[in-house]
Amino acid sequence: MPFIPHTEEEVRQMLDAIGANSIEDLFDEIPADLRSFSLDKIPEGLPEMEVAHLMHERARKDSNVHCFIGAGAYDHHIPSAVWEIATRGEFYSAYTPYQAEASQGTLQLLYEYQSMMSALMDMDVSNASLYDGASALGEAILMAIRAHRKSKSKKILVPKSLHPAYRQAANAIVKNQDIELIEIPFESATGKTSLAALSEYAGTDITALVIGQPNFFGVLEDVDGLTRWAEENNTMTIAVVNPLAMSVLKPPGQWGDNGADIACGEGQPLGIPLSSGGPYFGFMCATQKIVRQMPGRIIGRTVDLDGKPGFSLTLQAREQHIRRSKATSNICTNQGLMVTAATIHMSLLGAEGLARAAAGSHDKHRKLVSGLSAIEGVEVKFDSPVFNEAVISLPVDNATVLEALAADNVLAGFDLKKDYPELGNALLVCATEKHSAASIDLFIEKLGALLAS
Amino acid sequence: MPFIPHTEEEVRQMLDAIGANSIEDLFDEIPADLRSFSLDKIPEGLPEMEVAHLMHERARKDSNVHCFIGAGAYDHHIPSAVWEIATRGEFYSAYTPYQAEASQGTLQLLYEYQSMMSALMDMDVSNASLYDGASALGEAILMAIRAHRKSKSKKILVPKSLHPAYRQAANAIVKNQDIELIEIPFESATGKTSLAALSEYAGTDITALVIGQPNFFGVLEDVDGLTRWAEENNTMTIAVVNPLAMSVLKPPGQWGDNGADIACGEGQPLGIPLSSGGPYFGFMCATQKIVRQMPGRIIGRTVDLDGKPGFSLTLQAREQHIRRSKATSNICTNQGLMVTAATIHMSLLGAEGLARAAAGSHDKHRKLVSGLSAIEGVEVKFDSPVFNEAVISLPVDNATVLEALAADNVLAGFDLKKDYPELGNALLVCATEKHSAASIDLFIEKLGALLAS
Amino acid sequence: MLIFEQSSKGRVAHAQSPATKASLDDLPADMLRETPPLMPEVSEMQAVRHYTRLSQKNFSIDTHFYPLGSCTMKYNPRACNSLSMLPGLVDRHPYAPDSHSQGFLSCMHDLQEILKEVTGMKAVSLSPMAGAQGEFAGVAMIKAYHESRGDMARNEIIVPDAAHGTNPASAVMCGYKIQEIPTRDDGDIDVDALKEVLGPQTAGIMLTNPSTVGVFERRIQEIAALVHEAGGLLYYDGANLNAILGKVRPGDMGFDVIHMNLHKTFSTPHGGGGPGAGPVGVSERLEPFLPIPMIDYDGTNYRFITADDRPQSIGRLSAFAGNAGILLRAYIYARLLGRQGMTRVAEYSTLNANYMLKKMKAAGFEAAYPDRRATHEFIITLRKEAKDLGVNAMDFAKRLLDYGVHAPTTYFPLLVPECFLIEPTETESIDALDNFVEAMIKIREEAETGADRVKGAPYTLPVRRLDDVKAARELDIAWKPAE
Amino acid sequence: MLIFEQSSKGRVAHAQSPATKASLDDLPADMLRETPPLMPEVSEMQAVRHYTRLSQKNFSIDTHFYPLGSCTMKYNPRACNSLSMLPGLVDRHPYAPDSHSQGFLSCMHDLQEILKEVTGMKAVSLSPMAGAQGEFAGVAMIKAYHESRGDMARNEIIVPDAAHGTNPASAVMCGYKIQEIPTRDDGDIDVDALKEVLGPQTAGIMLTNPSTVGVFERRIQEIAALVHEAGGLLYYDGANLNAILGKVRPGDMGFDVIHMNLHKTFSTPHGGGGPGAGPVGVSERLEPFLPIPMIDYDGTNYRFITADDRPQSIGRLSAFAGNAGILLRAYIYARLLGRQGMTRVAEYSTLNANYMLKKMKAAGFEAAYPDRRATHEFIITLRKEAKDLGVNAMDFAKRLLDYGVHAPTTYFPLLVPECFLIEPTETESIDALDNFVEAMIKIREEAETGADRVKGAPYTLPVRRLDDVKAARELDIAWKPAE
Ligand SMILES: Cc1ncc(COP(=O)(O)O)c(C=O)c1O
Ligand SMILES: Cc1ncc(COP(=O)(O)O)c(C=O)c1O
Repeated sequence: MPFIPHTEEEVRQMLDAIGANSIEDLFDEIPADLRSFSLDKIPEGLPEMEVAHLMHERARKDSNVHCFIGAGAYDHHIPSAVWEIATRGEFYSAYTPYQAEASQGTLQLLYEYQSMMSALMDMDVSNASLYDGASALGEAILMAIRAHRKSKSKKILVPKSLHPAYRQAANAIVKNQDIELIEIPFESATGKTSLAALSEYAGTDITALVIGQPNFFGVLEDVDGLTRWAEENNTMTIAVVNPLAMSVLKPPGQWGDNGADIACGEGQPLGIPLSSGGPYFGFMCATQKIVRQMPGRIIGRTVDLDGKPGFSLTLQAREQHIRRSKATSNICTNQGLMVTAATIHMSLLGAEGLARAAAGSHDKHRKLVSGLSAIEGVEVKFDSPVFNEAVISLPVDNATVLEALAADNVLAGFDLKKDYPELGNALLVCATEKHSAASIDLFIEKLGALLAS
Repeated sequence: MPFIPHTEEEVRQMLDAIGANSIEDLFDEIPADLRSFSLDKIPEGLPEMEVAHLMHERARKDSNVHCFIGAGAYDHHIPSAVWEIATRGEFYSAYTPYQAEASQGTLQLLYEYQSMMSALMDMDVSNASLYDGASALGEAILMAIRAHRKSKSKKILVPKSLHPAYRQAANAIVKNQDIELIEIPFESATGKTSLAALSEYAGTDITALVIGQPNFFGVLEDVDGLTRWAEENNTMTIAVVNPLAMSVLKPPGQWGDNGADIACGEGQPLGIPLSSGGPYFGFMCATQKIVRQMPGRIIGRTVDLDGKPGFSLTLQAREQHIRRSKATSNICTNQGLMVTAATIHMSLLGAEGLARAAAGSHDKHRKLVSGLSAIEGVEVKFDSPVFNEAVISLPVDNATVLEALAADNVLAGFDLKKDYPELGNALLVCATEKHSAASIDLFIEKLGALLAS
Repeated sequence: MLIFEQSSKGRVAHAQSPATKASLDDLPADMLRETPPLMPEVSEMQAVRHYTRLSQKNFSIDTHFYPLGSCTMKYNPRACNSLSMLPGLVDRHPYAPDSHSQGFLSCMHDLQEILKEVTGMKAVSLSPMAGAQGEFAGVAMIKAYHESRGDMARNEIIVPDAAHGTNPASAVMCGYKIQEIPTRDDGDIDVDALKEVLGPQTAGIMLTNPSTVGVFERRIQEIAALVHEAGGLLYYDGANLNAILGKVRPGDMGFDVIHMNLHKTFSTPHGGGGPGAGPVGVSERLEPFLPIPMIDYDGTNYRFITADDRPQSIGRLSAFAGNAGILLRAYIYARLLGRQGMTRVAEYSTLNANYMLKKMKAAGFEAAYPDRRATHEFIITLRKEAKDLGVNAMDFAKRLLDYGVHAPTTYFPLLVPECFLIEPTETESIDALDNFVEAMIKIREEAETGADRVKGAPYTLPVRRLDDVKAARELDIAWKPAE
Repeated sequence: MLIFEQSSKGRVAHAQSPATKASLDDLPADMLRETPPLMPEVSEMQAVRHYTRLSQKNFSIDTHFYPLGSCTMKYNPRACNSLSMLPGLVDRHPYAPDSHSQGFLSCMHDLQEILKEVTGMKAVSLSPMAGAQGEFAGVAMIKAYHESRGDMARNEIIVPDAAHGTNPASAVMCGYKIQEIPTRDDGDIDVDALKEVLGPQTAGIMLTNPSTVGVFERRIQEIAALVHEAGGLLYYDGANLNAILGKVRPGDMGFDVIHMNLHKTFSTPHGGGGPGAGPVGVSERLEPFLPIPMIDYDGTNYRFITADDRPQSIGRLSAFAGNAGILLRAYIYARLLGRQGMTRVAEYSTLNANYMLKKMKAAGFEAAYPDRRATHEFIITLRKEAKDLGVNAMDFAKRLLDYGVHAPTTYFPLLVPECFLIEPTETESIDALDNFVEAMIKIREEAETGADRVKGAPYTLPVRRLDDVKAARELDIAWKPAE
């Protein structure tokens, strides 16, 4: 019996103690007519060795690709130490740190995480994580609505240049609470959120404006202009940023005159493997004055009975286990282990290492894009500074190109046609510091050959 | 500077404290004329990311083979837990447990290891490891010579059916001490050590007889007969065994009338990956009465100042750091981490799991051999019970077959021609419980097709 | 000491980033960061040492018995971790095309099928990222269902007083009002009270069965009939699925929608606070509303089911496909257990809980529901000890830590005073259970000779009891360098 | 509690072996085992929990400052472990054909080349499995060399009194007698004494430089000339290579043969007692005698050099090719460091040692060689403290553990009374060094108020001081069940 330690003799001894004849007896409160069904479609158990066979085989099927897709998930270098430590049993197999005294490892780490994220965003406070970037945006919108007491509209302006999946997920999360997400178009030449379109809403009651940096196209938004617009219109700002990029780009706390109110996003670039899209972690930072509206766990530094410093969950009165239906969010289990990895990752890189990774990544992207755009018929779509990825347009059908290159194990980018048909045959392509020059050349060569043929 | 924490300012501060102008000054006792050389042929340092690229590429070159070579190194299932725990920093990056109080983890584990090995061999005592199986045989021979005070000959009988590399290594290790290794032939029909040939030495002064079980051909030796011969001739016995096999085969402690005197061998089948032949670990067990002649570290259970049980290195007076030129061996660093893994491995499998692994391995081997020997012209070489591997003879040149199959990524076995030309076109083939039926069928099919063509 | 306090200005772990910083000269200066963030500046070894040592300050399943009720802290097989991190899986991009994803997609599809079978539901979506998000998805589906039928008046969700806090919080996020109903002294729901609150405003009811008081709701079929008659739907909070896995199925009890906590029942690690995975399963009528993406199999190829296939879907809850790596771990676990092994999960977790309950009672501790079978967990109340000896449940909990046992869940569910919700799980041996009972007896003995020793606990941990009031009042949640 | 004491008869971790035991009916009954060995019978979780908790009882580089002289306990980069265990490497069979081994072989070949360059030797064999086996190989080559020249009378190896115990032990294993020579008060070898023992019976001398007393042997060139004149060869014990890596090369000093401790200088883990790797490098005249196998590269392919290629080889020292996985780790480390990084190893380990020495002296501790530069390590003698305060080096060592610092090497080399051999390594920060000095000062202060506190140490570890005498007298080295 895998993972069950009981010997037959022990089972007998336990049943005797209980005063039951069989294990089956212990289920005698369950109505008998609920007990007949078959599990035949579930396979027989296998020893670890056989499951390992199976998983190796399946993993092999998805292996050995040259992947140039970014679109919200980025393949950066992760030091070996990160996951060797994060998967230590004491981190890996602990529960949420409710018993503070028995969880100082996790608690101190989370406090350090909060400190690092606050610094990276240049914001006052951080929570200890949300599920992922997209759902964090949903939570940020709900938080803005709670925090912006003067605004009654529940209207949120969301640029169309924001990741489509983020817009969809945020909508799914907030739509049942009569919140309206209003789409703001982007300028077709620059790919930036249109300040002209925004001006339509000037003077009206808007609860918050969402600003992505970089936006889904990799394009750098005019974050100062957008934030100032919000400041002038009594609108809160929600920054959705790539945290690694913030090691080199102006962070949300410095946008406009007073900085963004809330910063959130996807923590994945900070030491989390691609892993088919998850588990990643959503981060959220905010200004001090709205900390009590923040969802999720928060760790505080305090002292013990002897006056020795220690850490514990704090501001729990915001949370569902105390406040139930009046909580700031329903979130309970968050993404602790991912934050553990990210904290170790950030410690190993430091500000300098993060900046070098970001710049190195951007550099590889420039090499890729300059190679691709030198191909006859391939063009860079937007006339704007970008970070780490860019939209290119192809002279022929997107899908055909993607399929042909995939046959050579080159995954050539994210197909924008479905979400942005107005962009024509456009691909979002990305390279990071991890891409070898050979891999980048292969892509350029294959695309060149394909388009020449 | 990878792995060096010093900032420029700290270096200055430290040099000031020392009273030196530069780091270079600290080397001023080295004669100046020794200081000019170039390291230009050593490559520049690379960040971890680039070294990872390089290693992935190299690893890929050696991947994805169907390997049917055993010959002293066996690919058995290793539970994931084994190496996840063995590579925890506290085990991985600790030194030899000289400071017992700060090393109770390693010390207790080693005590448990000694207990498990003693049980597996059914011998009184075990040391805490030697380098590998072959060098352990060398040490066992030296130990026998120290222990067998009455024997003056320094003659050791070594069956030719023992692993050729073991014979070579043992010889390299003992030959400078006027020790003579005498080769005992095997019976050509059975592959077993020839008792007839042995009888030549009856009544002469022989220090020890080496007995392999199974022998290099996978053949089970008549261990009782051989041990009795030694007992009758006042000769010590050194068992060289596959420890996993001992979970199902009669262990050295039960051979003959009184059991073997020393048991040694290669610990690799107990949770150590193939890893190109090392690091593995040599084990050594013995009877209580010759424990003081045993080489290597030994851990003992004792008590602390408060009477609490604890563990420490014991019988250190045998060792080089105390006895210097009079030590039982020069061994210092041994294979601690491998033993750590093996101990966890044995705990996870237990006696029943080890026996199932051994029997399962043997079973896969039987399937392989029955499939191979059904091929026209392929024959099983010896008419003897074997464990886990067997010698087959081919109707055509060995090398050609091996090369042809290798082109299909099937590594078809160990070529015996060089070490045993008398066996003709013979291969030593092996399968373990880890081989899938599909992989075994592939080998059979490819060999069949090749020989039919 | 904090990692920040080990920093030295300019220290860099050089193996971990490119040797130089590449130029960003194509970016306008006013978009760049002027001063670097205040991050730790430590060597690789300092980071490794710091976090290795921090880890040692935790209790965890790999180090301690952890009978935390409602949390199912059972052994997390190490193979689930290592096999889910194989190259090809760990580095698969979420937008890799189906042609290069058949390995991953087949695992996800198989997991959907296994979860369907073992819960008795018609269809499963794996995408919710934890139990609470599963609850949200479930209630959102209930809402979408009513709305799709034009049934707009249903604005209430019924929740028992014993329910987990996420239940009401999730319903509120879907725009519902909460109706609370009481639990009876025997642990079952008060069906009369339920009847009273049922009506045309009822959208549905959220239940767990076994409930959070550790007993099986015996009248579940009657409750299902009543709710369905009133036009409401039944939501099953799967946090306690471990108790009944392979023994009885929520789908057969009459539930319309359920979530599963794979980080409980399917043993994916809890990681010091997640990540989890909260797949949802539904009966036929809710299938169109399931959150995307899901995985389809046409007999040859696996592919993602997207919004195009499911126009009525409540939508997507994550940027990609949920906590994929956690789902892989659950899949590996499911294959290790197989059909038989799943049934044994319920059997042996129930055996362990009933054995412990019996021993606790024999030792003189008071069971909250003395006449009921324990399920996979049970409640004792320490109100007698609190009153007679002046040591409450929290004191017992803290002192248990000194005995090398993680405390059970305390003060939840709220309706039982001074309660311990104890869940041993199936992976603990009889020795661990006996040890716990002995520790409890010893602590009571200590308390009998004076409350102070117990109230001062713990003594052997990295810190003693922490000042939570100070933590909240003098909020220090991000380190700032001393001025 | 021992793992055996957690056993329960019949308990099996079922995921870890085939579901049933296959038949062995083709094997004769009298060759089979009748009763199973007495092994632990535990669940997977019990084993995981037991060994995880045991691990926590260790000091290690990943958790503590570990300034163990002569042992070079520096940071073991985690990448060296994970990259050496990539599929393709970790599962390569030692007898896989060259055609399917080019990845592995190229790493081994490159490592040989790097080690040649950085030591200044003509050729390198990677096969010895630890320092001591490297010594054995080295001395065996010296012997083979003399014998190949018909020079059979040389039967002595000279060893300084400060030498590590393995040196004489290894020479004896090669059939040599040992001639010991003294170390002078300034730490250098007594060259006059050397001259006296040199003669036609001299096979060679074994030295380390810097020596085990932590100073650089200044007259090394003169010594080399003397020994060579006498017809002997020079053996270099590379345990202290960390001190001079990239700064000065044993080959240039005149050594004929050297071993390297990769588990020291090249940072492969010490693993609680190994495995190590002790490659040997030689000058031209010893090249034919190198132990097999080695790796050859013809510009296209890599292959093993075997006995066929090297008829004069001293032979093979292991069944396969030595501790291959450790060699991979060393190779990865070498690539991470590169040329420049190697030189920095010597520079910063020397800087750290000299800084500590200076601070220790300033704090009033007595240096054994006060007028000498420290190399990567240095010796202090606590004879004054032992005499005045009644606390000896061992007492200081044990008390340091309470301060969270692993003790330096004590009582080695034997010639300095009450000695600490302190080796901080290059990977420690100034803070760690300062901490150590402060702890030493505090311990001395404690001792000044009475010896007992220090003599009773350690207090904060899993056990207090152990009874080694009892351990040896009442030998308990294998667990037996209570009758
Ligand atoms: C009964 C119950 N319901 C719901 C949840 C919420 O699940 P999660 O923490 O995964 O969001 C929990 C977990 O704590 C629970 O115990
Ligand atoms: C000076 C010296 N020589 C030789 C050795 C022996 O090396 P190993 O332990 O690798 O056999 C050591 C290691 O302890 C040493 O310090």
